[in-house]
Amino acid sequence: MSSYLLQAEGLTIRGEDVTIAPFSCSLTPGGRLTLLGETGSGKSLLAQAIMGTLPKGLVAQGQLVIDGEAFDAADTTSRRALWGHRLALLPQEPWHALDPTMRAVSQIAESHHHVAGRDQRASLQAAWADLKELGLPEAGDKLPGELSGGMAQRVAFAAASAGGAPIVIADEPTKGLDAPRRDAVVELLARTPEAAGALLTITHDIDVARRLGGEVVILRQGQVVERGPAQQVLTHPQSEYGKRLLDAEPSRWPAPAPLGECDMAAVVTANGLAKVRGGRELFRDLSLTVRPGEIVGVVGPSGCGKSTLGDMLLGVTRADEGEVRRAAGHSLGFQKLYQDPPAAFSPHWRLSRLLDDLVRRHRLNRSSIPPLMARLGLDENLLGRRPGEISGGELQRFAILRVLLLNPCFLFADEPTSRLDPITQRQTLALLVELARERRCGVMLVSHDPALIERICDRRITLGNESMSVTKREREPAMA
Amino acid sequence: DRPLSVVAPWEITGADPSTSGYVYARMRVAETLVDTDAAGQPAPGLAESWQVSEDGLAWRFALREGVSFHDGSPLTAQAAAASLEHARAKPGILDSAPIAAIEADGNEVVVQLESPFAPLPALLAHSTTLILAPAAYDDEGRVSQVIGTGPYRVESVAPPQRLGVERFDDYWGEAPAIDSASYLAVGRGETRALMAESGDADVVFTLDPASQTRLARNDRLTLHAEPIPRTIVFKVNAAHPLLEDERARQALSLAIDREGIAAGLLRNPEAAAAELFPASLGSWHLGLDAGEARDLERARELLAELGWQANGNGVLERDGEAFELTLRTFSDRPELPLVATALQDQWRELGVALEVAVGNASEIPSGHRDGSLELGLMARNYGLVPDPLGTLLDDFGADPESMGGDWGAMGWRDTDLAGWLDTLRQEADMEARSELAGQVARRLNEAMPVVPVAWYQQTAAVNAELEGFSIDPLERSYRIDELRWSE
Amino acid sequence: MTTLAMTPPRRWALPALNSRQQIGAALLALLLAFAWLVPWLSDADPARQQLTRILQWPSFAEPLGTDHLGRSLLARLASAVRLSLGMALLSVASAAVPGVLLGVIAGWRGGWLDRVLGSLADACLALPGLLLVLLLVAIAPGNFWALYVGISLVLWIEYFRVVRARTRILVASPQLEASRLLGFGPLYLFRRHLWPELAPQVLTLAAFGAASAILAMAAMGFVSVGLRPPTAELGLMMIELLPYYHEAPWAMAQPILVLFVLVLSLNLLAGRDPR
Amino acid sequence: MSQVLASRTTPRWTTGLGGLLLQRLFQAGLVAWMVGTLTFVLTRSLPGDMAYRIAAGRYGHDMVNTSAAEAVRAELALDQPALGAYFGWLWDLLQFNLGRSLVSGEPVLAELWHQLGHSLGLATMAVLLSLLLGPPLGLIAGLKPNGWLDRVSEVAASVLRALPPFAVGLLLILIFSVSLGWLPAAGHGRSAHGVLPALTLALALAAISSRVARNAMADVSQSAYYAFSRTKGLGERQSFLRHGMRNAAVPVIAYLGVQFVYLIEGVVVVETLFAWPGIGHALVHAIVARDVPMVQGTALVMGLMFVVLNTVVDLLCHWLDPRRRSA
Ligand SMILES: Nc1ncnc2c1ncn2[C@@H]1O[C@H](COP(=O)(O)OP(=O)(O)OP(=O)(O)O)[C@@H](O)[C@H]1O
Ligand SMILES: Nc1ncnc2c1ncn2[C@@H]1O[C@H](COP(=O)(O)OP(=O)(O)OP(=O)(O)O)[C@@H](O)[C@H]1O
Ligand SMILES: [Mg+2]
Ligand SMILES: [Mg+2]
Repeated sequence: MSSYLLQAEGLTIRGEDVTIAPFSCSLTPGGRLTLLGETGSGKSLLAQAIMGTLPKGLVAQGQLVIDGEAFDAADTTSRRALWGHRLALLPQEPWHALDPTMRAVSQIAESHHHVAGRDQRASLQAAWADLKELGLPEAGDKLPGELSGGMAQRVAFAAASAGGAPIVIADEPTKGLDAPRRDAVVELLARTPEAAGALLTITHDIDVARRLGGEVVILRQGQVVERGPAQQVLTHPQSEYGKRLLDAEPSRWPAPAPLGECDMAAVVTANGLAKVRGGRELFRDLSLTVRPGEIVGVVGPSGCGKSTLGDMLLGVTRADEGEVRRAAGHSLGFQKLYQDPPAAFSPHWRLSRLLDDLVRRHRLNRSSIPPLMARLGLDENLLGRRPGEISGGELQRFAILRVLLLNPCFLFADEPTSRLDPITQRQTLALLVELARERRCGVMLVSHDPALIERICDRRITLGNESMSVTKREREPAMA
Repeated sequence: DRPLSVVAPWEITGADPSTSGYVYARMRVAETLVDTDAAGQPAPGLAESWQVSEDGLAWRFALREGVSFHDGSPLTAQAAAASLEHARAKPGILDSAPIAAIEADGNEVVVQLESPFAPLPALLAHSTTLILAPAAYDDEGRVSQVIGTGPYRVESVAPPQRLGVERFDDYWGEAPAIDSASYLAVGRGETRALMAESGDADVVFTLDPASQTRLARNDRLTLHAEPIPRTIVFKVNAAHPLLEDERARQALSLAIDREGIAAGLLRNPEAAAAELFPASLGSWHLGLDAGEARDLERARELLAELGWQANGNGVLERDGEAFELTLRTFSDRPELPLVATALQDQWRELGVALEVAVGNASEIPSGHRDGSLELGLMARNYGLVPDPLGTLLDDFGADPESMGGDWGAMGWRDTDLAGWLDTLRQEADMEARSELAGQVARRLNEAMPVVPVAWYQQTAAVNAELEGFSIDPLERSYRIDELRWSE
Repeated sequence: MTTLAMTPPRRWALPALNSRQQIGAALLALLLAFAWLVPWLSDADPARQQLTRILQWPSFAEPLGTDHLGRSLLARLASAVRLSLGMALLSVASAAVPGVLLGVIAGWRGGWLDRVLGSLADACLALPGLLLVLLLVAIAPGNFWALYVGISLVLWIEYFRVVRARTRILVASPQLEASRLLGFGPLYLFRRHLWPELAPQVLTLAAFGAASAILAMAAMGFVSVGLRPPTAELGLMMIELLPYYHEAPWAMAQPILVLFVLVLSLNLLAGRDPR
Repeated sequence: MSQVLASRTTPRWTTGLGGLLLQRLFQAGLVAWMVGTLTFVLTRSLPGDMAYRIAAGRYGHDMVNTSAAEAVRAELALDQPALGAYFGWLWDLLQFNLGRSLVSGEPVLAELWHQLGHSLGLATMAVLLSLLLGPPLGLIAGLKPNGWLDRVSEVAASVLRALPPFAVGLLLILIFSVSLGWLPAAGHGRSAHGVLPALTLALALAAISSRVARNAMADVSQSAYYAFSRTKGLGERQSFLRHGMRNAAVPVIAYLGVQFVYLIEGVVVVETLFAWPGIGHALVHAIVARDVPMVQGTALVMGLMFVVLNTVVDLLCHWLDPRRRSA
């Protein structure tokens, strides 16, 4: 038994209408365990239960052995001493996890200094080295509020892993990262088991699971539906859900119905946009149009200004130069899905209250809500909770529900499905495409998954990389 | 040579005797031409003797020999006259005397009057007439520092609260035993009492009634109390339609529970005052009993005679007009608002609705001037100088054409009384004077242009290790030069 | 299936109180009950004096004892609570409402408006509050209104500053942006986004603000300003009874105790359970 | 609908440190003018005869009468038109001349100098003491909202806030002077004299600042970044020092600037109770005696003190919260 670095026996989590069934796992030095599964199936809660950081109202039960020491899962305080030194957790919401008043590099350096015990100078050097390794040399001097989603993700990763803990739990470490960055992070994650540590990863990216190897567990509605070596589970899943999960990888999606001929006026037109942020020029002389019903994909490395572009189109952020024209007559027609869903909600109110507010404000038809919720796979129970009390994926779908109720004519979807499992992702995007077509809503979709963009977008805009160049490529040339 | 620390409520406004002379006089820094004796009668001070001319128009004050100021300069008639001239230029006690000129003549200071004024020496005992050295005045005639002739000299002064003095070795009189002393102005009675208890102060003046019993039980302190010629009175606007009739004023007076106020509020049953002048003022005192001065029934009758009838709310009414009055008072003396509150309730029983307005002391004279004052509650000092006549002349004898004295009668005049006062002003014969004094007191007590409520007493808590302490009933001096530390 | 989502929550339902708030509400209710029931149950006159029965220890006839003029402390305290509570709440409201409003406006609009309002607040802050209060009292002597208004003229800045600083950060947050895009107006944004974040600080300030107003009255009384016998007011009662702190400490303790209960109950009411 | 978005730049001087100082300097001037004008207008519109008031202030209530008032009126030329007096004051102010006190006849500046020194000493000591007492307690209480320390400190803060300053001062004198004999009861001159008045003020200040700190800390301690700093492995102490204090300090310090409102109210009481010759005490006397130059001077000095103080507070916040710098 003591040869295990991390072992959980009959770990259960209970709370008000939440039950995560007994979960067991054992990780030897060098072991890797990857949790896949439906959003809201309890992956994050399991990670938190192991750490001992479950939110109020939820309790864990079961036995844990961490690095040879036995713990009672219900006793949350006993594991504190392990944090950072032997047990590291990369939280799911990096933007929230960073101190808003401290520069990125200091947040990493302090881990080196106080956890790993390096001296001040060495810590700072190590922090800069980490940033460079993660492709963020310019982010060190920024405050979290000035980082893009993917940048924050990596900074948090560096800060969490600087202590050199042998057991690492990473909750969706690669969401919001483009392929090269994702691979780099996977490589970094893999170093832990290589150095005889143990790695527990939660991800929706089957590719990541495949690369990491080791054992894979597929969860659904708080139950383990399948587990086994990655090789086997990810190629020949036994369970029906596992099969569906693999089938739902974007690369296997069928292409959507093509956008028919369309001669309606553009919903958004931008001309000669330029923007400088944090001393860096993001784009110059950028022009684009989005037509009703059209789905435009935006790709580009993390931090290249995708979110910024969307904000400029919506009029939330000013452009330094250039102009944006939005179709008239749709005061509520311009909507946004946030990259970081918790940030877009007031944490103080129940979802039912927020939904009700919206219905009242715009005199919406209540009867349209339940079918839409069903299509988004949202359970009614969730409405009784506050935004902080549901999973990231659930909240994102709730955000989609909110937006769709308003019948937008232009939707800027900033990585709307990066927190969703492939099946839900596919359903959700299919729904989005369908509605876009049906309601003639132009969608600008940001994603890091080229395959996904490839599948569902009518057109793709690639934003530049470090060279600051802006390229624009039309996939389907025939668009009047 | 342990320093002495004196604490009292009064703040130091500056260096000028007209504003802060009392502090310098009490701390024995500066002296006046005339002093007082144990009985409170004028006695030689810096002037060894004085004489008045036959016509009563010229007073000659012969100065004491061998007196020097703290700066070493000798006391001359010139210096004394200059000091008095300076005092006369400022508002102060000398305003009440008809002074024509003050001159130096050899070793004598000569005061020329326009009309005879018997109580002049008494005025020259007041602290606004302190004699200061010529060097005390700057070019513009401001007092820049206090250079007096007293047994103590100023060592440090930090207005508004602190004054430090040390012994002046060339003092003409007996040298004091204590080397140095400090004066601290502490406004709150509670703090003063606590300072006495904690030993931070050796002599604490003016104790609040509530702490006196507590301090009396303290072994390390001795408590002293002395009646002083200061009286809590309220003046009445006798021209006011409700108060015109003598009977209305008498009714108000009869409704006052003086003994209750004295025992309950002032914690001194002796303080109940049925007349204006306390026993220390000799022939001015009539010896009336405060208990008999209360008669609620009689008060009701008097008002009924005047046509006042109680309405539904218990308030008196006449021709649809309610008996409503406003009493102005001030809080410089903390007991005044309390007494006002007591009066309010006692008159309410009579059916008089009284509004109490606590404000600034100056609102009484200014209300008197503009006629808006109805009732004013105050503490009147009839012993500002050894002879109350000066004050009375101001209060009741002032020329009848104006409305009366700022702190005295308002809208009231009595030719007899004015005549008596005028006689007193010129009369020097003691017998006749005391006869007249009694007459004045009696008349005032009947007509009630000013109604007495209670008498004051000066109190002090003194460190038990101090010997030789006594209270000056005229509050001219703290007598610190007579104090000694016991062995 | 449309049960949960579609039963619209009642709009102005009483806010659910947590246990702390319940205690606070109970205390406040107790205080109010005391103030309004006493004149019902006892006919003691708060101004009636009995100079022979001063500073008497509580007894059956006088449940709270008598004061330095022999007046019933029970009657006086009840009447003081009625006056002070109303005035204190009034002054808190007249400070908090403009303070919060202007703070939100300044933090929200930013730019020149923010600078102008900020300068105004700083300048008001720099005007010695005491001076304003003293002058107002001198202009309208014996008028409690003037005093309390003067006090709230000084206190609004507190709210303004706290609210402005917080609003400035919140306004830039995605949660507000999201709701704005969804078509909600400023009122909604304030109610759902700003207020929950601002409330703990604002309510804490308000709870103390009520005490500040009453204590400012006491402070004025201490320097003998604003007295108007025989009105019973909590702050003035404290100062009236101060000289008798040694003889009758229980008498002076009474208005202080009442104020303490008031502060504590408001504080408890202000406190929210952590999320 | 079309919308043209043009770039907008703000002039440099309105931002950054230099801008802040410049703005404050301008504000100081504004405050000086406002305070002076307002006090002038208000004191002029006060009911009652000024000459009588001044005479009462000068000569005491035994000696104030009409002739004293008339003498004062003549001496001070109180009959001159208000506008002239106002511009005279303004002109003098431009030359840093605050005039002479109507009561004592001393130059206002000299009197203020004496009093301000005492008040500043007292206030500084009080603020330092309150900083030692209030915020630390609040921060620790905020770490565990609703913990026992939080409850106890809440009740303690309510008690302290409900106690009028004179009651606190009295209690302190009773304990430390009368019973223990450690410190002098009242007076001034030695530094020991300042301890009790400063403590009296500090307790009331600490009551509120502890709650403000507690609220700020409770917010921080429940935030995801605070949780992350702990799971990172910083430990309670380091998390508290590096992330808790830092983030909670901003609202606390911002509040400190405002808190001085309470200080002023307390100062009057405390100065009177402890016989401390301070500016609050002087202001009350000046207003009572209608000593207009003194009122104006005192108010002016107090106002400028606030400006300085707020500048310091702003600078501190600036330094603590880098978001403000870039915003
Ligand atoms: N604080 C909470 N209180 C009550 N229920 C919660 C709370 N947090 C999460 N839940 C519920 O627990 C379930 C599991 O949540 P969890 O966050 O573990 O999901 P997940 O598997 O990580 O999903 P995702 O992939 O979307 O992040 C969800 O149904 C969620 O609604
Ligand atoms: N408020 C801000 N102030 C200054 N710089 C900012 C701010 N927000 C973002 N930036 C910078 O602007 C650049 C673009 O950010 P943006 O969020 O648009 O990137 P993105 O393409 O959406 O990246 P990601 O895929 O990681 O979300 C980044 O370099 C970021 O550091
Ligand atoms: Mg999750
Ligand atoms: Mg982005």
